[in-house]
Amino acid sequence: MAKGPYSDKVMDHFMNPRNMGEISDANGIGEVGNPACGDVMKIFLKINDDQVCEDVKFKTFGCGAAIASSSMATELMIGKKVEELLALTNQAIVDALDGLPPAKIHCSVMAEEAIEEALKNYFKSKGQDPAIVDEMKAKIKKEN
Amino acid sequence: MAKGPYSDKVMDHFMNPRNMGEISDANGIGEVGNPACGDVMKIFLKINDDQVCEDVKFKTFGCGAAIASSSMATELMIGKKVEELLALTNQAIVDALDGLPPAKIHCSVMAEEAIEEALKNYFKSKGQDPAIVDEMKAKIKKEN
Amino acid sequence: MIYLDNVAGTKPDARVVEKMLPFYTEHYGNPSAHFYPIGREAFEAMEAARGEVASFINAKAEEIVFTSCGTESNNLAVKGFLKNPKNSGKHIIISEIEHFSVDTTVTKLINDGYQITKLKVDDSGLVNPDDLKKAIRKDTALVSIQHTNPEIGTIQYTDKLGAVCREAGVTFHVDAVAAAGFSELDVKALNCDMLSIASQNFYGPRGAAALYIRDGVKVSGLMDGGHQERGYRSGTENVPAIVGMGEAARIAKAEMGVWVPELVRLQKQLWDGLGGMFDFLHFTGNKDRRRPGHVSFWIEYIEGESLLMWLSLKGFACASGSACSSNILADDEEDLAASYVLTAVGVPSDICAGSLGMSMSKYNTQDDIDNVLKVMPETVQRLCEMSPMYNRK
Amino acid sequence: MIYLDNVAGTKPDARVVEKMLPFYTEHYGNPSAHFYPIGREAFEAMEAARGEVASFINAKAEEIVFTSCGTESNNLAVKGFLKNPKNSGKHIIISEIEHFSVDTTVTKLINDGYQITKLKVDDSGLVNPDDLKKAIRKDTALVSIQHTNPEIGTIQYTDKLGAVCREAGVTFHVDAVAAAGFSELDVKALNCDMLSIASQNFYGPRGAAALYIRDGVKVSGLMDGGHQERGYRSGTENVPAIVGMGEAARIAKAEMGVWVPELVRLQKQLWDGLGGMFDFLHFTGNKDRRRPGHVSFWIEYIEGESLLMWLSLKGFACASGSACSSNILADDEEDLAASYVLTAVGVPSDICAGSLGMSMSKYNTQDDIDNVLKVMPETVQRLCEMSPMYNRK
Ligand SMILES: Cc1ncc(COP(=O)(O)O)c(C=O)c1O
Ligand SMILES: Cc1ncc(COP(=O)(O)O)c(C=O)c1O
Repeated sequence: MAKGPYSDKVMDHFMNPRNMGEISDANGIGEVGNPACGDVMKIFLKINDDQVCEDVKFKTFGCGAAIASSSMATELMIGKKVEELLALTNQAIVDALDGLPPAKIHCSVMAEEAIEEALKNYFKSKGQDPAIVDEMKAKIKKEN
Repeated sequence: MAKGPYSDKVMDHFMNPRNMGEISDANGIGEVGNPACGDVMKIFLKINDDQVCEDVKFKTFGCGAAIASSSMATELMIGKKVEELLALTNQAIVDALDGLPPAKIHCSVMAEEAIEEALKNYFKSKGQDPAIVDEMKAKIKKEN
Repeated sequence: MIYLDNVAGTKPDARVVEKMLPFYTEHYGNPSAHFYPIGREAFEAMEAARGEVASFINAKAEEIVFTSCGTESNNLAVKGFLKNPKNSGKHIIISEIEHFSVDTTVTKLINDGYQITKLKVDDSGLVNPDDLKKAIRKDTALVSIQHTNPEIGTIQYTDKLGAVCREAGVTFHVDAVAAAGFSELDVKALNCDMLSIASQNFYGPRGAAALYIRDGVKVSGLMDGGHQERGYRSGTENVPAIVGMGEAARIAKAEMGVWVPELVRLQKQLWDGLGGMFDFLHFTGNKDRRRPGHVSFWIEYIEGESLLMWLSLKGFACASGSACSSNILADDEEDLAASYVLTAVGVPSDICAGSLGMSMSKYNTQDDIDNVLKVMPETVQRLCEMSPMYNRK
Repeated sequence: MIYLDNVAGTKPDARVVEKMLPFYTEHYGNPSAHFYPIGREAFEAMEAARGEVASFINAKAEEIVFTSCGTESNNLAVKGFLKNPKNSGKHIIISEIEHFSVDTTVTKLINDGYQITKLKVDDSGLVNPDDLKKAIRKDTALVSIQHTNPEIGTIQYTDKLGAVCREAGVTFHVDAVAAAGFSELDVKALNCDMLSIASQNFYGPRGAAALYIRDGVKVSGLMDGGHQERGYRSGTENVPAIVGMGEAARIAKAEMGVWVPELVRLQKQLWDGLGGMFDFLHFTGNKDRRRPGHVSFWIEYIEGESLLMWLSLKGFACASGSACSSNILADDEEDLAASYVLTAVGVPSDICAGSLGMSMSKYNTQDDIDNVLKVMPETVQRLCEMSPMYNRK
């Protein structure tokens, strides 16, 4: 069978998505996208007291790349500290997936944005200013 | 073998031209066309005292249609009276050849013109005004 | 693999391939070379094919111009017609749901000073002939409306649209690329002046298509050169493909009466089966006036590409939107914009992201349809479970 | 039938046909359909072919656009380049002896305000690079000069012409349709920006051709539609023919080194044989810089078509003038005008009416040439006897 436009990794995550589902007691949920654009990505986080991502789940409405990006993102997230989550770029997701077609790069960007959104809500739920996420992101960017 | 653009009759006259050659004692010779246009047709007539075409020969430089038109014209001419020769239209030649491609109709016209030219020279050789040919032609046209 | 994307091209009939083969191996002559047998053979085979194609659509052989694809036929019909000095008028009418090869072509003509009216379609994809009548102006040069839409399967009232054009004295082009082999095409009954068909859509090979140009209609060639196809289309003729198209036309004319009713039967089964399965599956296009064997729909909560991919993994080849437009290799996501056809028929873009098309050919069987109907529930279920929107219900 | 009109198209290599066949019978998918195997297979085969064609002319795969014929490649190169908003300049330079698909295309552009310079050629058909240098103006947009002339066989100093264009910063298109498979084509060595080749001229099938567009050169598509070939050429791709072209390119690259020297050898024999036969036979084109296996000439007192017909009757397929232009089916005799190529190389039209071309392929043998040389004297003699001009000598 001839290979499709997606890498084997993408196909694997599309067919066998990791961490698909919801977390009923999530303490950070991020949703980005809208159906008119063809993608909605929702990420459920469970961050423990040590600021470590103990559990993560996703639900995605979207193309193969969107599903694989979400799935891969969750794999890269588990066990990571909040700062590390924020340091997770869309490029890291693309690389972990062995690449995405140019027209589908935006799916990985959505995954990065969903993580950001989920963390903002996590801080909010802790009573902190979600703007802290933007600051941390900016700092990480600067360091690189 | 697939048929070419020419009818079987044209091909027959191309391959086996009738009356090809010259008449050394011709009393009417007509030459029309020029090589730049791709055709030269020369007709040699021998008209006897009863004004009957006793012999006719041709030489032609030209395409298949030109050669076949000349050959067919000579066949139609032998034994005919001068008036009949002048009544011989290019259409009669085309019909006798079972048709010619539209772009090649001019070859049959050349044959008609060559006959006319030869007859003019015939009258000239008899000391008559060659304009008689034009008059006769005009008359024949009118009658039809 | 069960092939259900026949609107993107059908499998060539074995008789077509058999007929083509000698034109690669023996009769390889140039049909412009009239003076030796292998040239003349090629020419005569091409002219025989022209006759078959003409008879397939009830035209005369001289009214058929061979091109390389449906897109070229459509471009020739529109641009070639407008380019001809005999034709005037700066207004063009098309529908909202034309194929790219008409829509883009016409839209670009705005730069050359043309005004374009794109007729609305109803929610089943139909153009109302009265709307066409109202839209025709004094300076209308050309009306181009497709016969069958490849994405939603709807068949226009082409004959009526043609009658409106005739009455108004306006030239009418019909893009019948998605219709040939599936609907009877009679250029006289359709009242059309030009009509495009492409061989690969009715069991012929890729690489051959035709434009019917009614006797008297003036069209200028788009490709300049050796004056082949009486100047309508310069360039070495693709003889084997043209021969194949001729054979495909002959077969279609003779056998459509057998395969079309069967396609209608299978289509009804698929339609009814899917319709009874989920209440959040929405069919697109007109239920009655549609391409035989064509079923298209969208499913709430589910994005088109992922459904397409799952079906492919399970062994079904289907279409997401128009096959010609699934542009995953595009350089940027702009090119992945939502289908204008779906928008035109009023599919709500906030809950629909892509439709799915299943289009059968004469090679599809009862088993194929049974199998699709078997895998659909589990596939849809799986994607629903993954969808953040499904739970909300 | 001994086929000596290979400039009008070669017999496809058996390996080419074998490679194509499965794309009619099995891999009939639409290459735009990336999400199921038979679509993807078609796509990948097409891309592999692109790679072969690219490597054949020392280009990158992304620089190859597939079209349907050489004429389309030439039209795309000229009109598509000029149409692109990035390119300006209203002056075009070609030679006097371009193929119709360049000559007519460019000539028609006069109506759009372009000025055309047609460079003279010497009596062997060569363009002088210095003349090109002088002809280039500040507003020169494009230079298009063929590599090999199909009618008289002459091969230009393409690399030098290209160097002149490079130095002047002008885009250079090369019509190499009559060259591919017969001369080595290296787009870098030729200093060209665009280059046209057609599959049927190097043992590939009809229906596939290519335009090389150097990375960075801006060309707009001529056919609007589904954005295939990255927008350079919309329309369903002729996958089998493209696959065949790829295989033909692979074979040519690997095996030209074998067949070209043999063609040169046979050509020399034919040339010398004919030259020694009649003192009123005149060769056309350049003796040294010519297409391997190509011999062309005219004979005083003899008209081209009648010679062609006689040779055909004796079993030889040759060309009278350019194959693409032998237009016996034209509606009027205007279309049968004398070859502008012959006029350009100074053949006197008052004693020459048509030339004859014999162009060999790798399938021609020593026997073929011996046979031609055997029948020529009697054939020429026969026609001379019939000619009213011969006697005059
Ligand atoms: C209605 C319609 N028109 C035109 C085309 C374009 O034809 P082609 O793909 O042969 O260029 C298609 C393609 O499927 C089509 O469905
Ligand atoms: C030099 C040259 N250019 C262009 C063409 C046209 O190519 P095609 O016949 O594939 O359209 C030909 C045809 O033989 C040719 O010889």
